[in-house]
Amino acid sequence: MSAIFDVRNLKRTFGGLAVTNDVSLSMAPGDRVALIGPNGAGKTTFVNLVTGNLLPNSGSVALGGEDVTRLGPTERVRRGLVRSFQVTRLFSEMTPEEHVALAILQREGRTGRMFASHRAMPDVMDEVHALLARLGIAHLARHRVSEIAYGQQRLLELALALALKPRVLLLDEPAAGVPQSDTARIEQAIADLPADLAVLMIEHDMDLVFRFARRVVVLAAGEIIFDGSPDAVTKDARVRQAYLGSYADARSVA
Amino acid sequence: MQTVFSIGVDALAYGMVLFVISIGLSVTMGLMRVVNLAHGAFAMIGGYIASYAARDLGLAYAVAVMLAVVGTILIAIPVERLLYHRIYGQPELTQVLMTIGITFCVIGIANYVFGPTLKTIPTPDSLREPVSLGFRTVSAHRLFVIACGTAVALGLWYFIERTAFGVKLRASVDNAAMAAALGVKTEVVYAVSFAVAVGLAAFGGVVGAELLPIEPYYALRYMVTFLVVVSVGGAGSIPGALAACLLLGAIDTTGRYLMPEFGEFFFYLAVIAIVWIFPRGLAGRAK
Amino acid sequence: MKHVAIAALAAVLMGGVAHADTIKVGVVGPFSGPFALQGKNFKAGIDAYMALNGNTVGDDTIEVIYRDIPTADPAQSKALSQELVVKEGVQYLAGFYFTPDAMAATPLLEQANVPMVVMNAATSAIVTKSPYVVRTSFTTWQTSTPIAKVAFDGGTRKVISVVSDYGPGVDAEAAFKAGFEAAGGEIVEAIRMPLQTNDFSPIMQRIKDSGAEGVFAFLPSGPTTLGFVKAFNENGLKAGGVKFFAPGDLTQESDLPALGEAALGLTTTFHYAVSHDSAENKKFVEAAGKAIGNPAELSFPAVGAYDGMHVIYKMIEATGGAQDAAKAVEAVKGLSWESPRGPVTIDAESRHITQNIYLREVAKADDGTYYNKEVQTFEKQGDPGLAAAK
Amino acid sequence: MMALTMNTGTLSTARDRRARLTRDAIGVLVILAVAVLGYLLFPNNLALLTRITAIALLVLSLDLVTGYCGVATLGHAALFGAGAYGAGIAAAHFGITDPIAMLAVGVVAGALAGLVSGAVVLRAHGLPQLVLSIAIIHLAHEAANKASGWTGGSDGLAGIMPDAVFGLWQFDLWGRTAYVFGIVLLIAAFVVLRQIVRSPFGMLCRGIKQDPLRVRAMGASVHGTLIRMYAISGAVAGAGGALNAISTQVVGLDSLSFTLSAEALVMLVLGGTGSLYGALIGTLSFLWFEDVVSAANPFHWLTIVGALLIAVVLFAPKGLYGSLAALIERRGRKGR
Repeated sequence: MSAIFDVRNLKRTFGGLAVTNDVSLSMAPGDRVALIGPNGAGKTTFVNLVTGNLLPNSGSVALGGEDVTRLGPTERVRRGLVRSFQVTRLFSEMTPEEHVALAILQREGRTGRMFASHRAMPDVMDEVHALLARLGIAHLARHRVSEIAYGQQRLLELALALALKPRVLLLDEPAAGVPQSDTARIEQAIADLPADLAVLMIEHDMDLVFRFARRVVVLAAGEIIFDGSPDAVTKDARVRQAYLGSYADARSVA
Repeated sequence: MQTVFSIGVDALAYGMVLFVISIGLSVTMGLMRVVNLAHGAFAMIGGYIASYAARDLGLAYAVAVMLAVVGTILIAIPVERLLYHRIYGQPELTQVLMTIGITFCVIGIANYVFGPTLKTIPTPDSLREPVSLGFRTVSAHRLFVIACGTAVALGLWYFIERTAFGVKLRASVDNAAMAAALGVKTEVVYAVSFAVAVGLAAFGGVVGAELLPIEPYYALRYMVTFLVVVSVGGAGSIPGALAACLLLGAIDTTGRYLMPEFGEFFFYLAVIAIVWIFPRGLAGRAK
Repeated sequence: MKHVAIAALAAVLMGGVAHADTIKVGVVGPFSGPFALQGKNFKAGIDAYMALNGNTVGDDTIEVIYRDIPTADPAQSKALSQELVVKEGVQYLAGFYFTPDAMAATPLLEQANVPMVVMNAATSAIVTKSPYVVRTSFTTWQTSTPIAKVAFDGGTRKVISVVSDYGPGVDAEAAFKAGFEAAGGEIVEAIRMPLQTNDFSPIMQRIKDSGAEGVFAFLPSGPTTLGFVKAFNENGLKAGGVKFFAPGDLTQESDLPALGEAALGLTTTFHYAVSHDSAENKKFVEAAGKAIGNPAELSFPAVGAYDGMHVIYKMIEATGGAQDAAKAVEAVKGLSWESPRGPVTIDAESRHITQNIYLREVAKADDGTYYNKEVQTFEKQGDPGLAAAK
Repeated sequence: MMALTMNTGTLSTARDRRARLTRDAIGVLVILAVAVLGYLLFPNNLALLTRITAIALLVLSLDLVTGYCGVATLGHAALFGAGAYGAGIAAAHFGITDPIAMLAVGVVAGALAGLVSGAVVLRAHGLPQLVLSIAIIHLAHEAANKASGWTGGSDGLAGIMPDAVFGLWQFDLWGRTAYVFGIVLLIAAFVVLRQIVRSPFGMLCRGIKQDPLRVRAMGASVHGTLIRMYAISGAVAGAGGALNAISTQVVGLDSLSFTLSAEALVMLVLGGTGSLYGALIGTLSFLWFEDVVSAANPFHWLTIVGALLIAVVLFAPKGLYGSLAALIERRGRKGR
């Protein structure tokens, strides 16, 4: 199958220090890839380069065969590259229903409409409720986000990403900060992601990585040092070196 | 050529006056994160005290300046405890509302107590003499203001960057909760910073009074100017404020010399241009 | 409440009731804000007149109602004037410090059957806006024209004009230019500065560079005047022999204590000096000084207001308290009286005040205070501004 | 399962719509009731009430960018002044004296001014943004002062003589026509704005106010959205300016002043940002209070207004309406 997401030789330096160095990564629809790496490996920079919040010094990013290296974040989202945030970024004064409706309307290019409430659009409302129900937070549809629990906010974050109908989804530590009791729900939601979606998960929690990923990519000191199956990763000498060595080498670059 | 030098001297002097008056505001806005529109009101209170001390009581200029600074701080302490205390960390618009309210009250009270006329602060003869610079004469007072500006800039820089208190202040600004956990009494730090800012306002009000004369409407008349130079410089940055004052002073002075008819345009177009290029101010820090 | 309102409305509609018990005068002026001092002078002038002449005319009691407009705001002026006429039922509108405020209210006069007595606003054209406008102050043209003659007669041939860039400033520039060029002098340059100018040093440099022998200046009274005069001294222009000419707004008495020594020797022409030597003025200064509280705050708007009240009293006398704007205005056309500033007449045609304009010099009194010393009189000056506009 | 959700979705849509319409109708009725009450209680003060109406449009317009989009501005009077001068110049120089046409000119001029100032102001955030807006209002003020041939400069633009509305109702001394004209305009603006703030577009704006980065991550353009809101805001402010020009028949430089901008912001914060009712209540209470205290004591009223502002911050930190709404919500929850 052809690559839906194709990063080639991405490089970005800060003051002479290469934080992302010659990184290449390709995904096909339906891929489940986990990106791991010790602290300061350059994961955040990589995400920012991919989403378009940072421009690379060299290299390219392609989505579905189209080169998007020079496009801004919003353009990439419109082409199907969607991310979730490590720390929830939600509109605290708005309800889950409004969040998801906004994402759906944005996907359909209807957010410019000024004279109809989303509640008067049955097609949108149906999709909103279906999506919220799928993630098990339909009962909270009309509560303010500031009033709902963090675990449920993470689910909403996921709903928001799904509402945009992505082709490639970047999940930045989807279960970070969620109490143990709620992680099962989130994991279930991740397991239920559409089969044809290419998912790249950035994660620390190795248990989660092993349950989710069919392929693991290890980033260390700005370079990809491993790209292979979950079984092979723990046995790889360079990976072991990178993780254990990171305690000796305290360079802070991310 | 002589004209260029001459304009240069005027620009420097004007920029320094702006700096001396505005730097206190930079402290409140940048370090304490309070949009203090009442800054001019405190400068004005300082001016009134100095005027009363020097003109009506006949005290020496230096004494009058000291009294103004101390008196203004004394007046400001209860205001800080009762009012400012409530708006630390509040949304900016709430702070605007509160500090405009305070400004209105101060104007009203000044008008009632001192009357609406201009108040001068008699300067000692030594500051009134014109001083010859070779190519032109300039009033000694202008040189005095330039010296004051330099002293304030250095002193404040030392205070914030080199003293133990400065460390506590910067820690409290960056992360109040963390600083408190480390044993910094943030309440005290804020109160002291506020006193410093108010004292600087009063000091600026007094030494700048030759250019910006003291009258009840002072508090609002120059509010915009103060706000503009501080924001252009990047709130909280002493070098930024200094650069902004000198730059805007130079643009303003040159503009008013070359095309006085469009003086206002020069100044504000320059402001837009600077902010356009430096959207966080000249020395702006990332939020 | 509603009945009273309707009655008042009816009264206005029917052209007023003869022998009303109370006749209300609505005064609009800057009583707070940056020009509060000038508004305070309005009140002092009015209070002084009523203290000296009583608060009754015939059987009628006069009541003054004040409304505040801190800075020029024509829309607010019109709203307040309308409110005064319709709600408070005033028979006379008076005050008006700023030209736009006066202009904005003129369209009301005919419909409301109310005369307007302008106590300050100094643009010539106001009196042409409505036949019911009478002015007891001055116009910028009126006070700025004689100084051109003074400058030329004093031997100055090249003058640079420096004015604030707003209506009165432009008027002053035009008046001086007309007078000075007619006499044979030359305006080497005409600069208009923004109203918001804090540092005048660059302007002084311009004056120096222009090679003019004298400078004609006009700025609104208050902090800018102080800055301008100080800069004039500090930049060595005064010492360098550059002559200074201005209408008297610049050296208004309430600014003199602040100007102090810097103003010493400045020559201005104006219609009124607090120091004017006459019995009428002594009486006025005493009463107005008492009314204002601090006599040092007294300046020209007070005399405009004082004479304005005189005109209003005469109008009430003529109409017997009935609301009849046409009759009231007719009655004061050509009216002459001895004002604190000297002999004055309401010109029958323009309804503007004809008065003496004095050349004054700032001098130091024996007690160390500064005052405008009248040194020359230009008698019976009309308003050249109206003629110039035609 | 799917059918069920769809069913409830459609049902709730219909119910929501009714509830919304009812709430809007109540809002309009309240404004109307206050307007009629004002007319009956102060029949001799309609000029003031009309002025309040015009300023209310300015404050509503400010609420759109500040309350709904989080843009800090102290230069919003530029939009109001553009409308006022637009309508005034159309009448005084081009003979367009039909009030509806003048209003249209004002709306267009305001929207254009909104586009221009939006393009500049949105360049920065926070304090620098505030400063850009201050620069804009001062430049606009100076430009109007300079172009005295068109604007009358500091003397004000006079000679605006609007025709009767629809050829039927003349603008009279008591200001009845102007008042009714203003109230109709205000209600129309209110109804339209209620639609807009609730629409997907309005929701997007609220999202931008809370987290622009998140909005970008959803693929929406922050800048483009805000510019559009600025244009709408300009149209509303322009309508207010035009109303002012029509009702007072004069336009002064004050309508392009920093003071008016700052006052509008004070009124908005006083009432409570982010709600159209807050804007209306803020305007009404501030101007009414100012009128009462300045009439009671024209010399020292500023102190009392200052004290009021301080008191509001201390006792109603979310603004008059915002705090009231919060109180009612708390009560409601306790009751439940």
